Amino acid sequence: MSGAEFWIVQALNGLQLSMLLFLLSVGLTVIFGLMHFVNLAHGALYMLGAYFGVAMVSATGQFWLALIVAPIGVMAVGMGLYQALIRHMRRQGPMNQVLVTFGLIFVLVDLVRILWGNVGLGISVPELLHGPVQLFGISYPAYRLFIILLGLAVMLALGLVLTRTAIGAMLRASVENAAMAATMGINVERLLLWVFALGCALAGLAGVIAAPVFSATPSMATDILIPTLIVVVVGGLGSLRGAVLGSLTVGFVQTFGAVLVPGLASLLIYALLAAILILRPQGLLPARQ
Amino acid sequence: MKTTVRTVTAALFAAALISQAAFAETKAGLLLPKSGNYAALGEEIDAGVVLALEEAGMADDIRLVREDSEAKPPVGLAKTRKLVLQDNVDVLIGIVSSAVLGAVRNFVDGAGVPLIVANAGNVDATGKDCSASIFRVSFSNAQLNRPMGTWMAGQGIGKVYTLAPDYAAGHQMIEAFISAFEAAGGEVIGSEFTPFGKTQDFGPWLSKVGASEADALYVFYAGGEANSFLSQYRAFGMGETVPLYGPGFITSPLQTAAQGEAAVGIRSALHYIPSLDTPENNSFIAAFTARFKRQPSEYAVQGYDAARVLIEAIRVGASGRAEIAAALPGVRYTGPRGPLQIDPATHNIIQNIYIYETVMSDEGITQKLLDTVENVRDAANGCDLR
Amino acid sequence: MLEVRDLSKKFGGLEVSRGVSLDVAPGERRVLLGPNGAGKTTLFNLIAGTLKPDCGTIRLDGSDITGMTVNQRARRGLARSFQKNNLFEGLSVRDNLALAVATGEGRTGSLLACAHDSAATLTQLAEIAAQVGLSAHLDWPVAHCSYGVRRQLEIGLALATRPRLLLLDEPTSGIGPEGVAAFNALIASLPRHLAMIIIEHDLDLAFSIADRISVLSEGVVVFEGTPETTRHSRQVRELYLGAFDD
Amino acid sequence: MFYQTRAKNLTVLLVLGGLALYAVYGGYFAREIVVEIALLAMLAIALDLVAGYGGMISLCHGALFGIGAYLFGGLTALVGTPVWLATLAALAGTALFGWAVGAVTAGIGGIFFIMATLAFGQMAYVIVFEWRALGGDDGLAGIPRTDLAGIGLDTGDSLTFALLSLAALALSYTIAAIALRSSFGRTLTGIHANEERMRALGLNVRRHKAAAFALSAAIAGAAGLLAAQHTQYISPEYLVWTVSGEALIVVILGGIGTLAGPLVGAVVFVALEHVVARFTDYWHLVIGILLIAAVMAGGRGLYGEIERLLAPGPGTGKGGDGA
Repeated sequence: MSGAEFWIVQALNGLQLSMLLFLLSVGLTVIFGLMHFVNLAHGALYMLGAYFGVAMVSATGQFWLALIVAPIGVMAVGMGLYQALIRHMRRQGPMNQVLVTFGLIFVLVDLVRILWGNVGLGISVPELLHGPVQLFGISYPAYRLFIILLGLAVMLALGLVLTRTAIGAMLRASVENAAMAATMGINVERLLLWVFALGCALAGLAGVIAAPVFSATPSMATDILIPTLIVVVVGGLGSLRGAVLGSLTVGFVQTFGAVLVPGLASLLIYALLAAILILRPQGLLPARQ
Repeated sequence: MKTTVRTVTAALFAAALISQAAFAETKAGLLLPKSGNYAALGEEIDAGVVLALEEAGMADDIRLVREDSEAKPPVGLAKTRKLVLQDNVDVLIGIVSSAVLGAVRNFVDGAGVPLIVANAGNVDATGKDCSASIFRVSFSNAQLNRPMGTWMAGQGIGKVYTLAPDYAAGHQMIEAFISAFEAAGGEVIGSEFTPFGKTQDFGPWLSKVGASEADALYVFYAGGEANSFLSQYRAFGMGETVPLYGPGFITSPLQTAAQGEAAVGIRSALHYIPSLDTPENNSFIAAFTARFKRQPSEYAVQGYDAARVLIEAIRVGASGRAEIAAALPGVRYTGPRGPLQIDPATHNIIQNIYIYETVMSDEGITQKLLDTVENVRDAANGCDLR
Repeated sequence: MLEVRDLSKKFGGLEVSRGVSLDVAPGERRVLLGPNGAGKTTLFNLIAGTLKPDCGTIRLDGSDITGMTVNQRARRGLARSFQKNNLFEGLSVRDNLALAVATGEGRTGSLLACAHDSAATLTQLAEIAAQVGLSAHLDWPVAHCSYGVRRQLEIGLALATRPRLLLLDEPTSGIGPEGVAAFNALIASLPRHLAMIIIEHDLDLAFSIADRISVLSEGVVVFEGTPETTRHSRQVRELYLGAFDD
Repeated sequence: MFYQTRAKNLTVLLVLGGLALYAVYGGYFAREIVVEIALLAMLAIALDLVAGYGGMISLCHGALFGIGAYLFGGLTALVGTPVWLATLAALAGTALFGWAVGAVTAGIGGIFFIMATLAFGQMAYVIVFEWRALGGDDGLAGIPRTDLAGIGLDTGDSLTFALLSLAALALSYTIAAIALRSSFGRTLTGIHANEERMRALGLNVRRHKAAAFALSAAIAGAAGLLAAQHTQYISPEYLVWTVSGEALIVVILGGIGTLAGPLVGAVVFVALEHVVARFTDYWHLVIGILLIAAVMAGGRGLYGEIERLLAPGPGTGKGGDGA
């Protein structure tokens, strides 16, 4: 492997991690932008996605089916939580939201432990995505390329929906000013429910696609939470562009931190977060100025 | 004739009853994680303990008091104090995490309660911080890795890259490997430590290894980290270019179900593998499978032997804390993992280390024995308990 | 005592202050007039330090305070009331005033004694309460007070720090004729050495309390003079679209 | 505004007295539980001071607790510093760290403040975890207890240590109550109620918040150094953010902005943990459900209910002291 190849592969690694973080953070950030709601249980939904994926694959052997069904399952769970809890928590201030969703982590993690046990469970990926592929003379894992492409596709689709469709316009209006949006005849309540559901589905999707790489474990719920929150804050709460930029920043800082300053790798993202909070607390690309 | 048989059986039965009644009841505190990341290991060890007691017919003579250490040092210490001071146990069994072992070390040492360590491998616990009260029947971090260093150099492997999580056990395992490997003529061209418990993406490190000149990669990963590491190693297609070696936790039978094909071809070393074809192991596996409806792992054997050495000590008449502690160093027998004894100098176990390859057979994933390094004994590191 | 020179402030592309200059003499009572959006509250925010000007200087008693924080300016004798009531919700009227008095005296750091219960604080608190007509409401939780009482408290909080320059932002908005009369009396009762800048829409009130009047429009001072000259200025008349035909 | 009411006196005395009796007449494990409760309550009091009265919802109090423990443990076990000096250094060190966090985050509000404190706490955790001299993941053993043989107390005895921990809790409560009753505390409440106004009145809000955080940190650090003495062993586990989360649960369960509530919360939390853990390995599930129910029900936690029982009448039971 030549020097240039090495850096390209590391850049792909950074991109792969960024895409995973993007799928997780985009739901969290848009939910925050719309409802000012902080969902610490978002990581637990990611975990659920992974376990739903494991269950689907072991029941049917169909990875592609799991890729569709697991996010829908997580979405259903999310909608249930929304109706039962989150709807009532919207105006309660950040502390109560933090606490309730912290409690939800406990509940969901223990439910998963009861249903699936403590041992990590894996999924094998379809033959098509096995092993490395050759790309412009560089060898790179096919599955990681798949994650990158899927992330980019979701990114593109969300971008198009947000800028080109009526729903997107409604969404942007509601993020800007919910009261105004309501007077314009937008059913904000229903919009919130569906946005929340979509955010959960994307977290679930991230969970399924992560399962073959990291295998499904109960500790996923808290492990991924903090990097995701960092992405959201670094990018700027509530904005799609912020989530993109935040994911790329955190993904690349983590990857290249590991390569260049191995001893400090785990400290770097916290330092990044602290720096952003002090110097630019609104994040890099906030939804509102 | 029939009556004779009956009489003899009855007599034997009665003798057995009498000899058992002669033992005073022993109270054993079982300290294992029931929640947290190590919960699965705790479950396996517990099963092994139960099997040993039932097999010896001593389930009623050794009363178990179970406590959850949550694998958290402060909790583990609090529960240990409770077991010793409130429940007045005669002996402690368990401890998965080296951090918990470090936490309870001084207390156990001061209280003079024998502790039979069933997993935690910190070298210092039977080295520079050894204690007359602490016995280990699992392994030490050095014990598993030194033989592998010598063996790999003997296989003609020249340049090796090492990876392990950045915590005490990771460092001890890799240090032991490197010293043995280099002493035997090998060369370590890169050695890195990944943030422990926080590393999900091994891509950056794997790419670094791939870009190096390494002939082989030597890693220590266990539990969930082992699964992620292995699948990422496979995805990078490094199986053909940089073969993987390490202590066998990476392909523990506990994990191979989740790992599937990815585990096949890995060469590693452990103190026990389920495929050992010895009468002791075959009957152990049969009994364990019948009792718990699953295959045992090395952790189950550790639990089994932790209870077994206690049973052997009680069988020679030991009762109470001091007598059990005095009897344990003399215990020796051949169990599922082969011959074992407790080193009187350090109280660490002396045992065989098995170098094996994980292979796919008709019945699924199994282990093919490549080599056996007999009676591996740790250096005393300044500890002399004799 | 206050010298404002060429203050400018932009929000995005919108220039809200465009080189405002203003001089207020010690003890002077200045009323700021001007249509909505003329930049009056922005000017207050610039003087009080809530906003930083893009350029220009502010001097208080001869020293440059442009770079100072809100609290540093307050410690130098500058107090303000807010256009929208900005009170300590959840506390009683007494606690509100006590906080203001003690903070004004700089007695906030003691870990043992409580300045809020000291005789000096209580005397001053009673004095301020009497001045703004809150003596009867001291034990009321702010949340239970009527709008008028809250408006009085808003001014009381600003007065409680014993400032030398007081900025009042529409103190009489929404309180009705009786409130206006009471406010008029309050201003008359305040010591003459206290300088004030008052944003006011009630022209009669403005003319009766002001020593001088400045008129702001589109971010600049378009007129400055005594109440008498203001009343007869064509420029001001046009700005207010004949709002005060005599 | 904080007032040391009769209901508070009664609650605090009942909790302290009850725990002391439990320690004296209960077995060995009872004393362990009393120490656990006392230290958790100290941490919760520290958190209530800034969160309930200052409006600063911190997720780094676990880290403050751990920093206190590590400063004390590192100095005594590694450097050989005398216990009294190490105690002072640990208190000063945690206060300094708290002051720095408070000063840096003073301009940040709401969820961003929570995130910022989380970041600083996790940074401390990572540093301790990776610092090999401090034992890393394996922790640090060999920490001595305060030697009070001079006044005839054997701190190695579990009952003595339990009663000492209760004394430390009583002292922490008193210090917090005095501080909250003082000008300093009232000013803090003022900041919570209306930060902008306090600034307009001439208060250096950043300095005040930093000072409050330093005081809170010192109390959290005191709890941490006592924990280090209790177990005579420390590990990075203390600093993880979930410890801060649990402290917040205790505050909420007991009643935020009541100061007496955290004591009640700590008793109930630890009791629940031990009782539930006896029946199931999944006690987090139970705690999680209770937490959600407690927050959804609103109100002032357990202390709010106690207040209503002790002093029935309008207005009580729903309003804490924090504005």
